[in-house]
Amino acid sequence: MIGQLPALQVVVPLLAAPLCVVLRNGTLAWLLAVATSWAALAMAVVLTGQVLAGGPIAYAMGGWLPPWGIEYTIDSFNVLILLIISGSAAAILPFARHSVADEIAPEQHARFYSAFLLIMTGLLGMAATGDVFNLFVFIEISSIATYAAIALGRDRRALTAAFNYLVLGTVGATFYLIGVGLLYAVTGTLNTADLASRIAPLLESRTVIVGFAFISVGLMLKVALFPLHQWLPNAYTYAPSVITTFLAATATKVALYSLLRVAFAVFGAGYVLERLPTEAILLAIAGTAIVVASTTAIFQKDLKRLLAWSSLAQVATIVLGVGIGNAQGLAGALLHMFSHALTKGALFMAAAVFALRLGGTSLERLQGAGRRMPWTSAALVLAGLSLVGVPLTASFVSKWTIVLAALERGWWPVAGFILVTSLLTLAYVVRVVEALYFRPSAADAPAREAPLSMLWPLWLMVAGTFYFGLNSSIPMRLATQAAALLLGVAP
Amino acid sequence: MNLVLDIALLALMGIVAIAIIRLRDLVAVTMLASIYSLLAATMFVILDAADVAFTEAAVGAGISTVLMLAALNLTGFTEKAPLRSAFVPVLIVIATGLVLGYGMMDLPRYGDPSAPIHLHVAPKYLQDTGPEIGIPNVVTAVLASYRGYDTLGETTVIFTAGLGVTLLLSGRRRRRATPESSS
Amino acid sequence: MNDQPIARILTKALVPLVLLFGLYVQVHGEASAGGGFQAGVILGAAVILYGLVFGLDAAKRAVPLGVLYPASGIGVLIYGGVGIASQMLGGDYLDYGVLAGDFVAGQKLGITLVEAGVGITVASVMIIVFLEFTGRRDPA
Amino acid sequence: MSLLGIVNYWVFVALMMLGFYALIARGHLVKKLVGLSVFQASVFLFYISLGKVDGGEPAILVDDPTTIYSNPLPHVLILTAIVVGVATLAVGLALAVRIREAYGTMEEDEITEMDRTA
Amino acid sequence: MTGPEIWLAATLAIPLAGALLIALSGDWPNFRDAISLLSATGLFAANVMLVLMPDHAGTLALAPFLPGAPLVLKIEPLGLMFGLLASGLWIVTTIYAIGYMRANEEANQTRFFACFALALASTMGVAHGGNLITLFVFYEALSLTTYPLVTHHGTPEARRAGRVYLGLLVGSSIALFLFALLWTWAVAGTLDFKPGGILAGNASAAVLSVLLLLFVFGVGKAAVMPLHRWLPAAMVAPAPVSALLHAVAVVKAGVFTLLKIAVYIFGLDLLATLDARDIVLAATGFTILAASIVALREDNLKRRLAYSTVSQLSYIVMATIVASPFAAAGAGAHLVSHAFGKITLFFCAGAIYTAAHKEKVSELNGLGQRMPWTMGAFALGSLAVIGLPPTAGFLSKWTMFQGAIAAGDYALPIVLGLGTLLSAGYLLPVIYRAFFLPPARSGLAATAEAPLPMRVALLFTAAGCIALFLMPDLLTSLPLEAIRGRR
Repeated sequence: MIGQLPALQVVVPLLAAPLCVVLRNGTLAWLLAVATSWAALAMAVVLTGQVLAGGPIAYAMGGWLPPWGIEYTIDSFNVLILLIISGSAAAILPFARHSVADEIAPEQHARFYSAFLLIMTGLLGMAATGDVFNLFVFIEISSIATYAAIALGRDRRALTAAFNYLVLGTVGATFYLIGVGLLYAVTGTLNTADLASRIAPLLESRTVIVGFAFISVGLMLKVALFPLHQWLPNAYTYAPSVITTFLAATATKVALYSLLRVAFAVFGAGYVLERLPTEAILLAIAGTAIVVASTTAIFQKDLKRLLAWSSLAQVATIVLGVGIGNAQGLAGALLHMFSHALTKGALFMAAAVFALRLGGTSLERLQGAGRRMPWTSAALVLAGLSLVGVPLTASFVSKWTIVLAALERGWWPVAGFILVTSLLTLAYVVRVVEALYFRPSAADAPAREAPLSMLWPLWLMVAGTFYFGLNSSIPMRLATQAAALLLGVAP
Repeated sequence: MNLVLDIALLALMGIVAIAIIRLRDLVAVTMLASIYSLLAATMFVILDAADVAFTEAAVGAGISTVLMLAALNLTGFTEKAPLRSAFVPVLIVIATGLVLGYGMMDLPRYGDPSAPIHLHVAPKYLQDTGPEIGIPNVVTAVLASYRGYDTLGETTVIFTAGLGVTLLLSGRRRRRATPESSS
Repeated sequence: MNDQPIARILTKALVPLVLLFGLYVQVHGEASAGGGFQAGVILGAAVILYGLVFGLDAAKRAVPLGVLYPASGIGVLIYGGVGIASQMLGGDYLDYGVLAGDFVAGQKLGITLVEAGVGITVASVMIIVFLEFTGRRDPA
Repeated sequence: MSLLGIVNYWVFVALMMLGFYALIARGHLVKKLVGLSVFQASVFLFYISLGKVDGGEPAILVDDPTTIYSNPLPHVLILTAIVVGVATLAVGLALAVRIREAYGTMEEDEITEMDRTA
Repeated sequence: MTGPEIWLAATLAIPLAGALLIALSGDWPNFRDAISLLSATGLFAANVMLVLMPDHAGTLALAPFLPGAPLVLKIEPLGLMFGLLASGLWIVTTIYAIGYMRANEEANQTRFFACFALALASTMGVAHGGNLITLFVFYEALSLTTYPLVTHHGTPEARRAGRVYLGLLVGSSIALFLFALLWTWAVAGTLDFKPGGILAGNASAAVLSVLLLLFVFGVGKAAVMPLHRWLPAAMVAPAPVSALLHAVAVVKAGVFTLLKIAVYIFGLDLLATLDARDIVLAATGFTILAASIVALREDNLKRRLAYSTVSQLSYIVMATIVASPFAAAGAGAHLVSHAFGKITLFFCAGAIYTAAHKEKVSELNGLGQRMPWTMGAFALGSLAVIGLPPTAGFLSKWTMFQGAIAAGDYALPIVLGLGTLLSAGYLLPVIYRAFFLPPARSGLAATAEAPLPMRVALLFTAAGCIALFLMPDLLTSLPLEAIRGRR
């Protein structure tokens, strides 16, 4: 059965989703979802072990060999993404119960968990697939479920946020589809590896260049890379807390993964980094995005919105790592995906707890919560430190790697830029800390610590950021291998 | 060659699309959208894509129209005159169109039997569907078997849509919490 | 429309025909244009037509939402279940060849099953979506 | 003449862009969704036209070995894409209905204004 | 685990466990304060045990951290000196703090003592950090754990001060220190502390000069102008914080870091060849004089002491950068002697605030009669900071002075002389006012000495200033051992 894992990794949550609807009972659906996410995590861990021991695994869906059938390829790059997705889900689903009970109408619970599993399925499929059209299908599974899930937020602005995301997201997906069509037209294949070999002699073709451009823009809309980020802040702010947490930990990163996969695996590092002005474009975009998004975050009055803007800046940091264009930078970018998933997951979990206990996440409501909800507040602060990139946290390791990559290329201004801009992060984290601990709370403020079922996943995430800050060997190994794989050099 | 028919159909589609943009009576727009789908379906037939034509007609002209009318029934039938300047969208659209048009200049000629897509992958489906799958409709064979996994995804998408619509519309209408004053 | 006798009679005659046509498209998709998806749409359309003419309540009595919701999931489960079954029988996921003794027979069986799954999901989702939209009253 | 073989692709591009324009320039939510449908339908047209072979037949196998079939793969892809499109449309319309209930309007400008002053 | 490993681990484990217990024991103040005292004593004992380890040898690997850059603790003479100093004074400060916090009825005392313990744990990491990355990690931790202590009162003023504090310390350390550290790693391929340094032969003189500047200004805790603003800002904190952290642990962590970098990253021989030294000498010279002048004009007692600290820190940096073994040993010695002098002064300032509610120098007239013990200790502390016998300050300044002359450097002696005059100028008037001017009419009548724990503490450290004068070997033996590279 071990050999079947690549398919089961995606199919198990895919089938659990309709099962939730069939079960109808919210509690049963929740139990099923939790079990599914843990099973998915277990599978991802086993796959990681296999990949680390024996290299990439190929799996032919339906037994049809590529390029005729759809192929799954699991290697050190996407196993990292699979870990991120299933790990986040495994921590968030147990956590979700109280928050969902508070925010979602009871008769919708089973459907809500079904939608959650569908988002997860879509993301896992995007990560696992080795077929560019199949990627489109899974993008849409996760997207459509996401649109509906975002709209379930209590504020009416959740609806408009979801609608805007639907429009922009569909434009992105359609652009991607156009790009795939162009590539298909000149090669006749949809399999990533096959596409790579058949596209090699055609790289100067106008069709291929434009195809690459459309794929990139389409996926960048999903990544929410500046200036295509407009949908994200409202979507993260108004979506149900659990959905925000899961999306923030995974969604944009998986989209970025897809972009990197297509760019490097199909077009090749030489084409992307040398033939096209990719480095300059990425550095310019990412640099602007980091400054704009971090500065905007400083002035936000709501914790979730602040964190949403921060996500934009962090994703831009990942892109910056890619833009440095060497193996070290790419490895740093992948590590940062991993560490940021842990960090943002923890931060939005804490925000979800505050939403539950305080009825909202505006900084004003958070005032004085440090005393009344000490565990949640402490977790928020610790995860905030990881966001800044303080040593001993996972983000420090990833930022360190990215800065070293810049120095390796002799780009010390870029190195300095990354360091200086992390101070902007410090500025908004300090604002949150001040609200929690150093401002008086309202007289009638409710005072209850979160239930244990929410605290342990939250602290698990926090512990994760510190564990991987102290011992980064496993993610480091995966990221270094994956970077070598993408750049086409032997690890 | 169906050149004349092609040109006539495409010209009609263009006219319908422009009318969709310009008209503000949304019932008319819905009908035009439905006509656009029917014209597209006709094109699909000309292009030998019978299954696609069938589906486009059923979905585009049928289901979509019913859904839109149902939605409009709940929301009202006219659009307000646009207030905003259309300058930026026009710019984006023209730029996108030009880039896309540029990219299409290196495509194989329309109908060219020696185009790469007719020489790679697809021939295997045409040759082997008979012996391997044993059914005459190659589209079904590819859809359900060779790329059956895509179709599982497609079915999941449909399920997701049903789920999403139910999530959004089935609950009793609750009064939404007023927006938090602080945020 | 409830008081239009002609429409009612026509519909009464039409709905079974449409249903029949839908079933034909479902089972005959292997040989000609059409398949589970198209069949599902047609089946759904038949119910929608019925609902439009005889009223939503009648349609809901004929196919209650309580049945439709699980049905929409069961279609996916059938499709995915065929994949699991082929894994159980030693093949890769969705490898229909192992489902029956003979490879080609297995393929045919698999395709028939998954098309049935598609049809069930599509038909039930079409009806669900229609009922959800029309069941929502215009805001007072 | 290769240019003539390209022109019809350009026509598809023009159609796509008309739909794209309705999507991004128009303020009414339903109108946007109609634009989206037109945009996508035109992309489908482009895909299907790629699969056409001169003198081809639909890919339903017949016993005559000299038959030329059009390429079935784009058809399969587009069948999936059409389904995805209608799924998106359904969810989008449901959202539009809910927005209308919550805001009393479906004009993007008015909604933006209401959110800004909220 | 071997003996050294156990005691190295204890230096972190004791204060961390203390912090945890303190956080959990918030409802029982006596229990909480007992734990504070117990951890302080335990920590000092652990550091004493480290000094007793044969050959001062031993390492403890904490975590793999980054490939090639693990977190390591290591016994090393300079670290022993700093560790002993900080942990020893923690005992005294805890006694003092218990008195202070209770007498002033401060809120959030549990958070206060927990963060205090965390700050000490960080200080121990800085002291015993076995390579530069470990040192950096704990250096950052020290900034973060002391931030809640600075912002303790939660007033708008305290929040503003906290932002300045964190902004300057973390800002400089990330933008400059970390940058220099990464650069060092990039050129040297290691961050280990090695006698003789790791940079020699790995980088051009220009790069080394840039690195030196990045380090000197990046280590913001050394408070070389213009990065000194955080220190006066930190004075909004309660007095025990100012005393232990902003006269000893935090500021000394800065100069200690620079000392370690000079000795083990650059190596004194390489350092002596760098042109950028002149810029640092100029900046520190300027800091000494400018800060002294500001202190002269500052009426708020704690802020006056803070500016005095700014100027004294620059002596240490300057003596380090002179890069002669003897001057560097003097730098190490001054690190200790100034700690004793300045902590005494801050203890006194806190006692004055507690007993008389006075914060300004101009309000202290006649206080000597009311609080003779406190003001007597203040006088002794002042002598130590100015550098007059019979206090340890005299010895350490003298060592720096001689070391600089021996190295043929005359800038330091001149600045040292001027600075000494200025420091007399801002400290002696305080004593003069207290003992020789009549009290203002608005009564000191009800004023008595501060509570006993506070008095015990400040007398103890004042006595320390004299004791170290009588046992000069205690001041210089460990720094000399480090610089001569025994082992």
